[in-house]
Amino acid sequence: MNEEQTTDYAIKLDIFEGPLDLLLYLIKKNEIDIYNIPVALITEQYLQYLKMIKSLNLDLAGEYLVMASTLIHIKSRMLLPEPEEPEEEEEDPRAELVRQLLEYKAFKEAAANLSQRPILERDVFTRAALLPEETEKAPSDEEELVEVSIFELIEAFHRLVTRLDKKELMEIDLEKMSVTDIINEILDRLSSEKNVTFDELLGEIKSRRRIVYTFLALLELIKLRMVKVYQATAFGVIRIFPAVEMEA
Amino acid sequence: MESIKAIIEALILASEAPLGLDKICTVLPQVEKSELKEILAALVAEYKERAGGICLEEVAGGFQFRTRPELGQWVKKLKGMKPASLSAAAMETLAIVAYRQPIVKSEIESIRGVDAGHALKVLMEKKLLRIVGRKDVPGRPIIYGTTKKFLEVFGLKDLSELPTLRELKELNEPAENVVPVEADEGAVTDEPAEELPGS
Amino acid sequence: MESIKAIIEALILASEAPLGLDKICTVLPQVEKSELKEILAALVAEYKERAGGICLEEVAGGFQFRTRPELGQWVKKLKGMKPASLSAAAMETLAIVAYRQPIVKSEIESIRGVDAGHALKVLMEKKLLRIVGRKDVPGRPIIYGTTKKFLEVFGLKDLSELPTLRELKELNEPAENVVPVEADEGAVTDEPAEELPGS
Repeated sequence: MNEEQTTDYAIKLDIFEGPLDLLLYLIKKNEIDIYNIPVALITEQYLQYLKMIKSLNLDLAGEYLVMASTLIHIKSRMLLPEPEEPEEEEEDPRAELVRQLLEYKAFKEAAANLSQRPILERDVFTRAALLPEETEKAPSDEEELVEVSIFELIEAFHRLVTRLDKKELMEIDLEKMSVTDIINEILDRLSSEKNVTFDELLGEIKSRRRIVYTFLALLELIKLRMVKVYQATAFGVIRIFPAVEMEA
Repeated sequence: MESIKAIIEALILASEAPLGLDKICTVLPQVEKSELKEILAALVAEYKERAGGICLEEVAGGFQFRTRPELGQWVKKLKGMKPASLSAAAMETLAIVAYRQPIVKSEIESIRGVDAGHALKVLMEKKLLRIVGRKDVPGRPIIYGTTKKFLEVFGLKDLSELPTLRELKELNEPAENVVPVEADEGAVTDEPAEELPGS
Repeated sequence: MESIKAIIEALILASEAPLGLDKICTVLPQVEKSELKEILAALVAEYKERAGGICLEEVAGGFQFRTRPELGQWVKKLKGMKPASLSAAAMETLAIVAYRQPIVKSEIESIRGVDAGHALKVLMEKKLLRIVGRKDVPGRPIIYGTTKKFLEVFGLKDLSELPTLRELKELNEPAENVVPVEADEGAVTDEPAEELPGS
């Protein structure tokens, strides 16, 4: 590869959005028909590009290497001799890649179209000032609506846990969520029924996971002293009562 | 009639988000919905004809006063700000979600060919995307969709206003373009193909 | 002249504070101050004559679009229906309860490090939280949990649909995919590492 090429690639380095983007660039640069890609040529140029990134000691995302092996694989398949009598119509080894490239290209163009629209806070603006009536407190209706997203909720939680130490962090794992869920179920049941049995809590779904979680939920509730658990005889029915009366 | 128009105008100005017809109906229950629609259309036309600095536009299922797009540079000068633009990665991810929603992360990644985690995070922070649920498959991955704010930011009435993906249509018209290439032809040669196959 | 009028109009709409003449001058230095004054006066008169829902008023040393005072009652009616958003304090408190329920106030406060009384009250008023019982310890503190309405507001089927911290982390850190990849083709998606946050 000559000097000029190197510079050419170097400039492009961070503007590629991934292996597909790089391939589209190579296809355009070589004025290649996307439906009939000369795989050997493109593979060679693609690998040159990767080599250059490595020589610059830049991190190379794994996806680029996956694509490199895909290209090499396609190239080798295309070198296979054609079967004498093609039993069924064999698919072009490039077909899947072409499909992927076309799909990606379509979305790249869609993204460009979106950016060309008049964008709020870039090209168009709305009223920014507070109106006098906005500074007054709005009369509140009895049924107030709330507009927040689940992402804001988890972001808030994330902020908090990052302020906590590691030990506490460990407590909040995946399981905890589901146990929490079951704790709520149990509390709901107990607020409508005076008591429930362990079996009733399990309901129809008696998966291992469900049993373990229900058990963990009960332990948690006992620890919190929110329920009392009774068993009349050994191996008898486990019956769960609310420890204190429930409030709405 | 004339004063209802004035009320609607005031409501639109006072509303922080695009003001939907339903909300106007709640404030003015005595007026027929069809009449409100007519008045709104008349207002939009009036501002358009006037060609001042303000236009009344229908976005994200509501009406909103906005500055005319051509004047953006002056407003930017006033506000002295750098345009907060989205990275190409974020834009591509946004486009994929917009057209393919509801969609999970892995589907986005298989289209773009790269990790989408960071782009998704940015788009969620900007409230252009939201979590719409979880897919009922192993791992129960999060399903993403666009928000009302997405429509607002890009000035779209609703999702049907998105231009169609032309390329994809071509792609779906099957076979003839993609498949039937002789297995050996063009395989060994390094030359770029000279002729475009009959498309 | 006509287009300068449009620019000024756009500037006034987009300005956060009443827009003063001096500011307009900085954006449009090529226009004489006296001319700007004339245009502004003409604009004010135009809106007054039009007698729509909007007026252009000179307040606090600047110009601002406002709703016509006579229409205030309608605007108030609209504002009464405005969906409220939650303060950061309320949001954090809600998040703690959502992920850690059932939970008592003192536990919330030990996580947030500040008093949670007000936030809890707000969340109860908005019916996002409920009292699920009392802890059987001295003082019998109230135990909080989330409500059905909480699920509705956040579009969740049940609490297990709450995104996990691990999923958020995935979005934060684009998968570390530097170099070593086996030659298995096609697979572009990264399997998220199965690990707990913070480990």
